[in-house]
Amino acid sequence: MSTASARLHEQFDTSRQQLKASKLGMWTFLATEVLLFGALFCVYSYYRFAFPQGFALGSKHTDVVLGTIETAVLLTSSLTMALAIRAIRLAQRRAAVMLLLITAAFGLSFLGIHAGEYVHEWREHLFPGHRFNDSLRAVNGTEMFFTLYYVMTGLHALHVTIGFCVLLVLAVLTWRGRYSPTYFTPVELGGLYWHLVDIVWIFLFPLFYLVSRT
Amino acid sequence: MNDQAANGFDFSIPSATTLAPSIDGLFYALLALSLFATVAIVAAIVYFSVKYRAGSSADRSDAHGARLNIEDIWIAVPLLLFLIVFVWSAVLYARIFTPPPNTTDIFIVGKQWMWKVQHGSGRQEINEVHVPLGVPVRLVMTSQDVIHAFFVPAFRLKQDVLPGRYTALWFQATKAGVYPLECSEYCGTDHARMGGSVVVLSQEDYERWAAQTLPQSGEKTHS
Amino acid sequence: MSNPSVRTLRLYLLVWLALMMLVALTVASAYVKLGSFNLVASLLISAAKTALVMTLYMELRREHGTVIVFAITGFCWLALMIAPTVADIATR
Amino acid sequence: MSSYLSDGVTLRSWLVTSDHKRIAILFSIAITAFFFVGGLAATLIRIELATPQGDVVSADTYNKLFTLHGIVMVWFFLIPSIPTTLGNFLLPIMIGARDLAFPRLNLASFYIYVAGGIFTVACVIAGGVDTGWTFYTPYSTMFSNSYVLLAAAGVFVVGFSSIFTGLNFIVTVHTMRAPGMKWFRLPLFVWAIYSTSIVMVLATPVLAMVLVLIAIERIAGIGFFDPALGGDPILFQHLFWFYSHPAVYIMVLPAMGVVSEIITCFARKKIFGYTFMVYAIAAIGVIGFLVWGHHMFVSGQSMYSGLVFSLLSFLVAVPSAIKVFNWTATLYKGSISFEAPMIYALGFVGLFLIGGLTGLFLAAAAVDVHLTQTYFVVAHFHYIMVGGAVMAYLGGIHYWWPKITGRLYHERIAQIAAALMFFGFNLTFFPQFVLGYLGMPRRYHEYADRFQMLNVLSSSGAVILALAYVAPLLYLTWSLFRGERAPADPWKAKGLEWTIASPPPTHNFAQPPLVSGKPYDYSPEAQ
Repeated sequence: MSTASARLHEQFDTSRQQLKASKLGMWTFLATEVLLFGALFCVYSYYRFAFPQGFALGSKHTDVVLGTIETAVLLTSSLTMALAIRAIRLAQRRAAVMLLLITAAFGLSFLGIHAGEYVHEWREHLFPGHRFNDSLRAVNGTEMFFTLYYVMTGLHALHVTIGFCVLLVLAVLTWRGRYSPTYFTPVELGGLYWHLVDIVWIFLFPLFYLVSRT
Repeated sequence: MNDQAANGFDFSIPSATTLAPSIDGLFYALLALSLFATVAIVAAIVYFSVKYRAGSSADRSDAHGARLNIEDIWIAVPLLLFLIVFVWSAVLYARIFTPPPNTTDIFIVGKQWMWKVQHGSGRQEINEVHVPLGVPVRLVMTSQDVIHAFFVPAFRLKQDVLPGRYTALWFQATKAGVYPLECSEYCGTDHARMGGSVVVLSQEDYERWAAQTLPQSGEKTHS
Repeated sequence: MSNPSVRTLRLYLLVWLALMMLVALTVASAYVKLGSFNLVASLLISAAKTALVMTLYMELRREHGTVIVFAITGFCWLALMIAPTVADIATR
Repeated sequence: MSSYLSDGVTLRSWLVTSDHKRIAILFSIAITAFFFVGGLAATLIRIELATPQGDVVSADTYNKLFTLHGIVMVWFFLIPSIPTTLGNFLLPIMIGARDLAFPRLNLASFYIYVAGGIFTVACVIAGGVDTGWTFYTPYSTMFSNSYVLLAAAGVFVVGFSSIFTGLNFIVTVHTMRAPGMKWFRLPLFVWAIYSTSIVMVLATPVLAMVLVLIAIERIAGIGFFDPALGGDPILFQHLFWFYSHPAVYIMVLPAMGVVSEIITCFARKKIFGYTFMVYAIAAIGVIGFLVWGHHMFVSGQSMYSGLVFSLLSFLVAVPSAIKVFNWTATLYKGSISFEAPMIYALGFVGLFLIGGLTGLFLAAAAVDVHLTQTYFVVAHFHYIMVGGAVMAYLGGIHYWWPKITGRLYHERIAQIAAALMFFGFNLTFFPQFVLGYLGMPRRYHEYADRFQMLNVLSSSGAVILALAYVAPLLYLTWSLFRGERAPADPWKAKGLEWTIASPPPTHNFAQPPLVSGKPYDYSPEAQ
């Protein structure tokens, strides 16, 4: 692996300072992502408090098997992402590229499963609006549950898609030897972003699929 | 409408409910606190500006003697004053929001750009609310479309009127008369034209008025 | 060639295993009638998963103190937003 | 002697610059343009309100005017004003750095601001939006038939410019301070911009999401705040004000930083209680997030929430009080001179004091029941935003003008303009306090006859204020070309920015400066 080193931007004095700046910048950005999703979690909390039965009933109509598989897939993709960064640290370029592609594949399969769920839910008239199934609409808050379900998982899926593209780009650049054990900041930042997208799903899964299954 | 001098310098509005004087009391207390603080600070600034202007021969020895205990004083004093004002306001706020048990209820529906009023006796009116004097009245309000706000400056009270739920506003009128009613939450094109008036009648006049079930707009009904 | 700062493969797999077990636990907990404790349990499990991912996969433990504060601030502000909002509807 | 202004004169060198100083100037031009757009809307509003009847513009046009005034002034002038102009220019220099941590992100932030501006201008051309800058539902989602989506898109986009600028400043202050520049040796301006950046970064994402929810509800016809679906319009207000109250601290905190710099320089004295001032800035930033409910005392929010928010609102007033006391104490035993920046700074202290004290009336929930949604609130926030933030912005522009442009402005004219602005401002907004107590509601196109006298006073004040705002545009532009050349330190001020040339070289410092002491080590010469 070529000992590629970062081009030290002129406003920095040392590359250690530049790395610290990128890390701090990324974590600040992740804080804004947490609060972006946070506004939706706040809406969720507000209406779950207002309509406990509606949310419980709505949750029973989500597919818990697919949800669990998706969670396992995303958590495993976090594993492979972390291993990819470890591989780069050990200068194992080929392994790193493989692991990045596996992580991207996991992301893609998550999106696939999720699309499947949406199609299934469309057929079951679980989309809010005039097509929403009337027996569920009778229970206050169920339609609100599904409105939230699509907006929150939709926004999350959008972030998974962005992450997927980022991973592909990183895989190609790693394949070209752009990174080395001494310089792999973009991969690290991509990893941080991917882990955060995973953390958002860690909270989405129980709040939508497991409100109550009894 | 017993309007005061149309646009003279009359800076007072009637105080026509039991709570109005208390709210005014807190208002004028805050006004006094603010006037005192403003005069004190501005006087200090002017005094320092004149005495220590560049080139003046004032004594500037030990200019940086930081007496930090004064810093603690002007943290503690405002904090204490604010807490006192908070408690005073909190008690009043609780009274504003807690109707007494036996109120005369009047139902009000806010709609884009008018107020529809329905009295217990069945009497209805538009943009005018007749209320009895001296007894607690509770307005139970909702909106047919957007958020409005039922605001009577003379009562020092307002309450947003929301679609999809009821909000209440209670008061006990202390002075008969006609007081302007305004919508104070922006609700669209004619938000400014959504006013009306609250007419406070004595108890007997109100009962006699409410008993007549003539529709307010006067066209003959078939009954 | 082992770089001291690099964690052993074993550790990564252990973390992954723990995460899988926590997934199983959270799903299982949903099938037990715990009333309002269901929500608390699922949030605690999710918090545990998040802590695992952040400290080890995102290597927060080895980061400078400032970065840890930045990482936690987002979640604290989220709580600062949700608590009063839900408190409003709860006490209405 | 080459400076950042003379290094590259092509348009391209300006439009794709990554020099924080040039980006600051690009921002200042865009912001000044938007200030006059908002100002024009304000002028039309004041003309309309000179008479009780709605006879100059129709009700619909009036509603679109005050909405445009609100949106443009809040998001396109006040929030970016000091951080993106003075902040961008001075922050790196004040901490001894060559540039911000992410120069390209800084340029991206400018172009995102321009993109947001284009959306907003498109909204005006298409026909305007009439929901008020607060976008309250269900009017904005279900009932308004104006261009709400375009306006929401403009604000959504410009929000990201705010987030990226904030992120850039936070990382810069953390990682790029010169040797010896410890945290408690930072000038208060840097502290103010740092605290503002944290508020920008943590609050703006919630605004972005709320605007998305409005767009979804308006397009899909179903959503979170629609009562028919069990939705609650009050939830929208919670989310909106969770951003919008911290936003008012985004507007005033940088102004506090500027005033601290100006007062210490022209009183030739160290700031009084530096540490308390820093803690006050931090406290305002943090507690500012806990008080949003005081906008909703009569909105249908629960009484207990109202009481808690009222208490917290009183607590957030304490740090502001500390700052006013400390500015006043800084004057003690100083050698005070009254150039234009000092007039603006002292004007700020006076007007911010009145703005803050009237804030107490609104924090007291019982009095707020009467005063909210009336002109008392309009006067309160204009005292803080126009009397405070705009005065401090202009003070800062005058104070650092020699450093930024290498030119001196005409002192006498600037002093007169500042005094005229102070007088015009008070004449415009003080009558509105009385109007508010008398019960004149906000956003009224027509009002009762008894309010006319005070409205005429206010409208006449607005004419003076408009003139006073045009004056700096003229004499500062004139000074750009014909002003005297400025020395490196015309005010004999302390601070790293005064140790380098005016205008500064592109890379600010030949080698990173060594900082040894605390800021503002002025000593009043006992003449």
